[in-house]
Amino acid sequence: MTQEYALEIRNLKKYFRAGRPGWFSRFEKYIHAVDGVDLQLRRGEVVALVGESGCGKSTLALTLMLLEEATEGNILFEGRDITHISARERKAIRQRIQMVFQDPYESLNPTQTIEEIVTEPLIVHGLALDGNERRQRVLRALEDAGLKPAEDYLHRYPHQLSGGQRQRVVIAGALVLEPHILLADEPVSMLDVSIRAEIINLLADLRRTRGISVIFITHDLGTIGYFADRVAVMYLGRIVEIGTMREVLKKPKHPYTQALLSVIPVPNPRMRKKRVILQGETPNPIDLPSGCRFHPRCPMALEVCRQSDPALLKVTETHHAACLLLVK
Amino acid sequence: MNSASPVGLERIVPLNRYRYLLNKVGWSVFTILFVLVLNFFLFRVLPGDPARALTKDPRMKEAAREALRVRFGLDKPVINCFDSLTPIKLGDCGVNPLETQFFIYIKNLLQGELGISYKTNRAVSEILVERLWNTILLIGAGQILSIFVGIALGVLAAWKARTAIDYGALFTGLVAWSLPTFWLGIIILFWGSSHGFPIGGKATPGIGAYPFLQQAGDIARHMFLPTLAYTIVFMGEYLLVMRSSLLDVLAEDYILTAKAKGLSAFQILKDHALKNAMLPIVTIIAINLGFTVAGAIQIEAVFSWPGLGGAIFEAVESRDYPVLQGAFLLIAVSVILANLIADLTYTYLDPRVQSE
Amino acid sequence: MAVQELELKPAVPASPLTGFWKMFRENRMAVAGLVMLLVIVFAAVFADVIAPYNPRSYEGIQSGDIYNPPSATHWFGTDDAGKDVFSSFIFGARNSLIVGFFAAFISIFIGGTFGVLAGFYGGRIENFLMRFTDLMLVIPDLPLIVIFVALTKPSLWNIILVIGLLGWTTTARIVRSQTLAVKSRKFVLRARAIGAGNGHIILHHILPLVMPILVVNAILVISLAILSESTLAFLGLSDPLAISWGQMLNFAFGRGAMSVGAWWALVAPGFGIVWVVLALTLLGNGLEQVLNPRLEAHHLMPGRLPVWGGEAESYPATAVRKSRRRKDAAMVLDVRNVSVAYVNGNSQVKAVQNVSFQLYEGELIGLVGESGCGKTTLMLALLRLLPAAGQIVNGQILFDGRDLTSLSEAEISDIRWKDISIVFQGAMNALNPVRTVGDQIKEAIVKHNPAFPQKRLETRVIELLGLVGIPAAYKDHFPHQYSGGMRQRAMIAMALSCNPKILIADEPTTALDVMIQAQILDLLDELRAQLGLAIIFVTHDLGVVAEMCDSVLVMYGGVTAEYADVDTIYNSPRHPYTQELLKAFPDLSRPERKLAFIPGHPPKLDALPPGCRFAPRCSQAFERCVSEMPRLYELKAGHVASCHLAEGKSR
Amino acid sequence: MKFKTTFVVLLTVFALALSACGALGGSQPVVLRIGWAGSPDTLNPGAAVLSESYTIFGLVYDAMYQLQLDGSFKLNLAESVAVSDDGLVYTYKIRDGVKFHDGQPLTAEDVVFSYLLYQNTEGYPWMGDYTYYFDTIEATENNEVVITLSEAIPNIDSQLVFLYVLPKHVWENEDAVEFENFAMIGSGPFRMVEYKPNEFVHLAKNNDYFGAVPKIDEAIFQTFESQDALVQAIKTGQVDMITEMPNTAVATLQQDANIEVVTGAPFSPGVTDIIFNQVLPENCPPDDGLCTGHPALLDRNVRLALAHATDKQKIIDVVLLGFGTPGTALLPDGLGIWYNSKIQDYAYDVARANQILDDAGYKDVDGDGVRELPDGSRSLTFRINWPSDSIDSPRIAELLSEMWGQIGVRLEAQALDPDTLTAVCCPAFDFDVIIWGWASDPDPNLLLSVMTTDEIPTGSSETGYSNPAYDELFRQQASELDLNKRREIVWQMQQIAFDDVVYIIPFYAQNVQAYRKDRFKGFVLDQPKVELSDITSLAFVEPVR
Repeated sequence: MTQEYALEIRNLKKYFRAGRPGWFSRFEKYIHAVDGVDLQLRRGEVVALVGESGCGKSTLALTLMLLEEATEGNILFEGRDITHISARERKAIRQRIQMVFQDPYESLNPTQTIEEIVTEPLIVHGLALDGNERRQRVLRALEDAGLKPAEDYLHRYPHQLSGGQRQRVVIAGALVLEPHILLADEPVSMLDVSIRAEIINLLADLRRTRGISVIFITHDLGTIGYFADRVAVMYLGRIVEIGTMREVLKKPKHPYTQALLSVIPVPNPRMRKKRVILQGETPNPIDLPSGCRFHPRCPMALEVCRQSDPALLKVTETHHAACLLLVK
Repeated sequence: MNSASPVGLERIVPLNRYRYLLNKVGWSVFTILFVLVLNFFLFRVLPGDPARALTKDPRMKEAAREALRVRFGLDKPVINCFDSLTPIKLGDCGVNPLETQFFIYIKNLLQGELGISYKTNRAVSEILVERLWNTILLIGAGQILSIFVGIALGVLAAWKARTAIDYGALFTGLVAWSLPTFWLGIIILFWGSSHGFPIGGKATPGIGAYPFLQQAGDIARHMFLPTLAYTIVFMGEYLLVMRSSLLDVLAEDYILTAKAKGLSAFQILKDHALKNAMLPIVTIIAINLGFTVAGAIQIEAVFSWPGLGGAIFEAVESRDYPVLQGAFLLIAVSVILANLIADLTYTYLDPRVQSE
Repeated sequence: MAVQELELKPAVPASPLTGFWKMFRENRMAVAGLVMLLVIVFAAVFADVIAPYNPRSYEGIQSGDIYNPPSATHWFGTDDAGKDVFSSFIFGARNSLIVGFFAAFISIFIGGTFGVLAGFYGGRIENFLMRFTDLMLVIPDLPLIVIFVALTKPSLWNIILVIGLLGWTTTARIVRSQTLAVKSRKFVLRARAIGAGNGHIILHHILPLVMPILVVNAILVISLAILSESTLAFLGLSDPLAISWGQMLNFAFGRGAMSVGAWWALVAPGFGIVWVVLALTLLGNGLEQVLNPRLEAHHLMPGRLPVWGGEAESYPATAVRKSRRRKDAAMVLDVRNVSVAYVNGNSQVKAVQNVSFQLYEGELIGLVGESGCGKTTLMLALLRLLPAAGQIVNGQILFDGRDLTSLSEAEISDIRWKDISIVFQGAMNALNPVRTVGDQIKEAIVKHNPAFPQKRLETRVIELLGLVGIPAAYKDHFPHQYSGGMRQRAMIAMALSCNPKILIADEPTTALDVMIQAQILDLLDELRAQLGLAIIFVTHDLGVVAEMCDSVLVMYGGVTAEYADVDTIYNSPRHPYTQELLKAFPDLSRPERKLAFIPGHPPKLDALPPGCRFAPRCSQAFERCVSEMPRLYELKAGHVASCHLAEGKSR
Repeated sequence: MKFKTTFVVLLTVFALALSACGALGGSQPVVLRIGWAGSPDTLNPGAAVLSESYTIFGLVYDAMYQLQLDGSFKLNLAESVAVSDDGLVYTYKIRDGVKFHDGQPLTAEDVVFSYLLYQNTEGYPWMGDYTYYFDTIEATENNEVVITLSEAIPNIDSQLVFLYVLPKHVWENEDAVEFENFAMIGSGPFRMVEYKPNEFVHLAKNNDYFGAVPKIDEAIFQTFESQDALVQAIKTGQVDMITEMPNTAVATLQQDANIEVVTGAPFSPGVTDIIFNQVLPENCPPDDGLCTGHPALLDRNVRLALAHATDKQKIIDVVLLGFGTPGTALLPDGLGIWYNSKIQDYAYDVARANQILDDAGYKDVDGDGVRELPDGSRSLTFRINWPSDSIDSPRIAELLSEMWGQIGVRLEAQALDPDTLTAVCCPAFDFDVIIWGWASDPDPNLLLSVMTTDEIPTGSSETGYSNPAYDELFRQQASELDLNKRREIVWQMQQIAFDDVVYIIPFYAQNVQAYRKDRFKGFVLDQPKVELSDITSLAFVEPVR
């Protein structure tokens, strides 16, 4: 337990093949879903991963969950390289890294009871074989996830629960394995506004009480505001800006981050502000733009941006951004 | 490890349209080749000796038996052993491959020959071609009618969903679907024959000498009962599929959009619902058409219609394997082609179809 | 569809199984099929007891007994060998059912295995299995069967084997696509994420969800097998000594029943086949509806005509907003006390109750509420586009001096799109996928202006697309070739095609990325300014509303919670729901603020609380809130709220 | 709406077509429409197997002899015949002035050409048998045909009766086996107008025929796939005559005032037989024989008991509705003089049958209702098979199961594909009991041969029966030139086979045919056999005026 990082990602790449070379096409094409990501997650830290759809954030999550095999680069879990490990080891690692999905309506098997759902991970991993102990762990996980009294929920089916409750069940299913890392992929975007905070607060509590590290994936910076320690903004498979929450929200350096922040509505008609609206959409990740990936949409693009692909540049010790404007 | 890309990414990767078509055509060609080979070996498994059925008769002398074998090419080895395939031995070694039944079969196929009927001593291709036109006539009329009636009723049922019209059409469709074809044929045959319709055949024998209009009328009279039976049988399926397909389409949001645009119910049906709802039907029609090149065996048998189905029925009864073999090939190829056509039509009807 | 699903969802059953039985009992098709099937199964099982004669015995039969018509001693007459048709019919049921069930079992087993393996593993395995299935599909059955029979013996079990071995292709395809669908669901991914292996996932997650469709398919395959058996018997390929309905028909047909006029010998077994096949088909189709409930309603079913319920809620004088952009703007829409109910048999679900608001030229009103609060229903009601079960039960919708609720279908059709157009949520489904976007725009123009010059049409379409920032080249593209954001813009272009006075935008940006969302909002705002359009903007996103709306109507549980100009709503909200909703909304200008949330969840429309709809979640609720529904109180000009706390403060 | 228009057009065409077909009457030629359930397999007389083909051949071609309805032969193409004293040389004087349908004369040359063609074409299934004894065949200038035989035979007429005379000028240019012969140039009373396989055969009378020219102008044989349809067709008047029908329909048709139902012995006699596998181990064919027959069937007592336990009349009543006679010998009663009418059939007597088995030591030891072999090793459970294309056989099998069950014999019944049945039957002898049948030649030689020892390995013997006495008699009858003496031998052979219970012959089925008596008359009905479609009737049929 001397490792500083719960998870360390080094130059991670994940490409998907887009059509095989065959009789009719000579060249292989790849979707550059994740294209060189470096990230460190400290123990008990919450990192928000922000980006529009197609930026590769979901693929990154699946790769971190070892549900997709990395094309290049390394994933280190508590200092150990787990990028290419055997199926058996992978199973062991999965106890430690758990995931919460976007859609609580979809991520629970409708034919299972809540008890079955939360018990399943224990069965899969052959943990807590004693029936009583198993039940205790399930009850504890449910209560930790805020479903109290847990007994009331055991024999219900997912469709009998509200969206928020379902998301809590999903979290309980993850907690029962006592993970070190939780990957939350848009966990609240399908929920009603009035209850979103319920789930976010729960995650915050878990981080505090259990010391779980959280990677919180979202397309909406607004949702995670206060909760994240650090924010990483992704664009086309890369992290374009990373820093502490305050740094990124208050002093965004990358034009993309700035634009993203500007369009987040402020719930106060007296504070209507000038928005930077980027035209067009994220290009497809097969044929990447030359130079800086963002330059075709960048309101501040320079000639040099066409040629040169910037790496993350240091702004402060904790704040980095990949923009050539910073070079000057 | 699961190599599928995450949901949502697939859409970004459109397969070239031509590549899609070429893929389909290539697969069809492969299937046809497979069927060719299967067709050959399947019928070699059989005790397929034309002399066999006659063998018990003392009038059949050994020389005649042997002559028949030679005539049907059964004296040759089935297939040689392909040296390159060792250690798999397909057949006898040391045989001239060009002298094997397999190569002769392939060679004949390339020349459009399908062998000789055991029973009638005629070229199978000749028999099949002769019968094919009659089948196309009957099946064509039957399919067109059943498609129109089935689809029209299906549309009506879906449009008037949950009304007496719908329930009536649905029940009609279900009953029509449940009827055993030959049984319906028999019932219709005896109903029709007591109402002045001809009992069997394609035309009154000897009608060939009469003027065209009379001939056409005669054929139409003969066609009426089998077409009726055929229409009822297939109508049920079209009705049910159309109804359910259209119900799905009509519940789609774009129908609501069309309604919000102020279009009338008729306009919506015509311009927005029908084409979309036809998509699943196209496949069914194509497959049906493919299989019906085989002729509606039961209907042709009941109504003595001299089509392919009738030929198959007779071949089944008299175990005329070369005819069955030819029919097998013809049906399979037409089904494959029909499927191909369905796929191609699909790309035309549904712009979304691009990748598998 | 989205609307109907949200608001027509049946009451949540206690468990999947009881729910199943409840729905099964209510499905007339399934029940009829089951009863029909049970009758025959009963007869088959107790054939020995029921049948008056032994169908194999020729005892006492003479040539005069052949083909005797139905009589007291022989209910269904006698057959070609003088035997009792009724007895053979009963025993025939047994063999026909045996063939059906066992053949179907084989088919289902093979097809199910193939389908699940192909669907689940994908890749090479899928390729191989499905190609094999395709091959099997094109191979004609009959010659295969003839060969099989020639090689074996025409016995009942061989027939079962043949039918079973040839009948699995459809099952494989259906199961594969169902497996694919199940596999792509998130809970399978979740199971993987917890470390479950393939076997575990197939067993615990795929099979339970594939099973229903497999059962439905099995029932249909049984009926097909019974039909096949009868056909094979008719062709003389079955076992003549196994008494089945097909075999009875074979004897009757082969031994002259019809020429004798012995219809009973043909009708009885034929009727048996039709009966069982129909029973199974009904049961199968019914089960499918039960297991996979589909709305038996669609958009072309005649809607219910509006009725005047007479319960005119006292609604204070017209709200006047001070932040109207143009003081001289005229009112274009006056919605008064509109109530909408979903009628299902005798039960009524009140989706919207007594909602009123006004819309002025160039005004943008935000309609805010969480899922199921009735906001979409209200919008559909404005254009009389409610699904068949929906009905306006109260109120008036005044537009241009006319009450939209009293117009005929033809009259309202003229107003739709030309005067009031609507942009739905989820533009993917709102555009017809098989027609080009340009075509769909033209259609609307021509519908409302048949005289529109043909030559100008193209230009107009390009102009409209240009207005929303879509290049002209895209006009001949299909919706699927558009991205999500472009589709939504195309919808807006289409909505503008007839220069409407009012545009209803129903959650136009939900499910879109923030940047795209911003683009669309920007566009709407611009259009309003340019064209003087009045916009009703439906959303659950308070931030969006604050950014651009003039006035806001907050709905909760089908009623107006609060209605005021935008500044009032945000800076001095009076309804606790509005207040708490605002607190739950993240504000990046104050990122450190801990978000609040409202415990519980919004009420279901079919289970509304008796008093204030918000009372169960309200932190300020008191006794009266639970028992009495608050009326709308006018707090100041143009500000109303339905909260008992507002009572004293109202004017 | 494009499809609407198409639909309307389609309906219109359909309606037009329907209305266009008025009556096809007028001053039309006299057409006799004949319905049948078959169709010729080929019009090539050498290659044909099916009786339908021979029916057409008989109308379109001439042969040296014509078979009469009483079973006798009449010279046809020949005016006279002279036989040498040793019985080896036959000299036929061919009629003068006989013409083929294409106007060419038919001469002895054509006859010789035809006979040689039949003899020398190995691909003809039956012809090798009919020309087996021909040594030389020559034509003389005198329009005579001289046939020299390799040995004297008593039945030259039945050998020649199916050797139809073909026009040399047509056939000499054709491949003997592959020639389809659709134009069918013959010399017979009818000429071919049009032939559509499996649809119809359209014939017209030959006005130049040397014999009686038919009174009808045309005869059309139309094929129906089912016998039921045939009955319906004659009821509704779409055909004037049907050559076959289900026996069940007889009563119904008899009630129709316009229809005459005719029954009698069939022209080409057939027999249904119950075959017992009685091949002895020493006779088992060395190459093909499996010889798995039940040992009990080798015991005459068992077969005798089965014969006594078989209620033939009931089978005839149930299966044939009475239109048949109980059978005794393999030769059917339709063979006329050759049929031994003196044989006294085994009485249906279950008690006696049981007694026979009891006496022979077949007791039901284990009390399950089925007897066992005397040594108790096996029960009397027999396999019984029949060709799956027969609709009557399963009924017979059911009846036998019940009847034989009364004497403690159990049957395992199983229909078999005809090819499979041939494969298990002979010469494999891989069966116990088979229900099958024969179609007979007019000469008894063919059916008598199937019980000879010589035919066991060839596959013609179905029973494996072997009796030297019988074999010897067979040889005698084959060369006995005196008709009466030969008949005596043939009768004796039938008696032997009957006594040994080689087969059980359940019945000889009658031919059941019908015609419209309101339209046609003149059918020959007063003969021992009935065949309305034979030239013997069709030459005299005339319309009712």
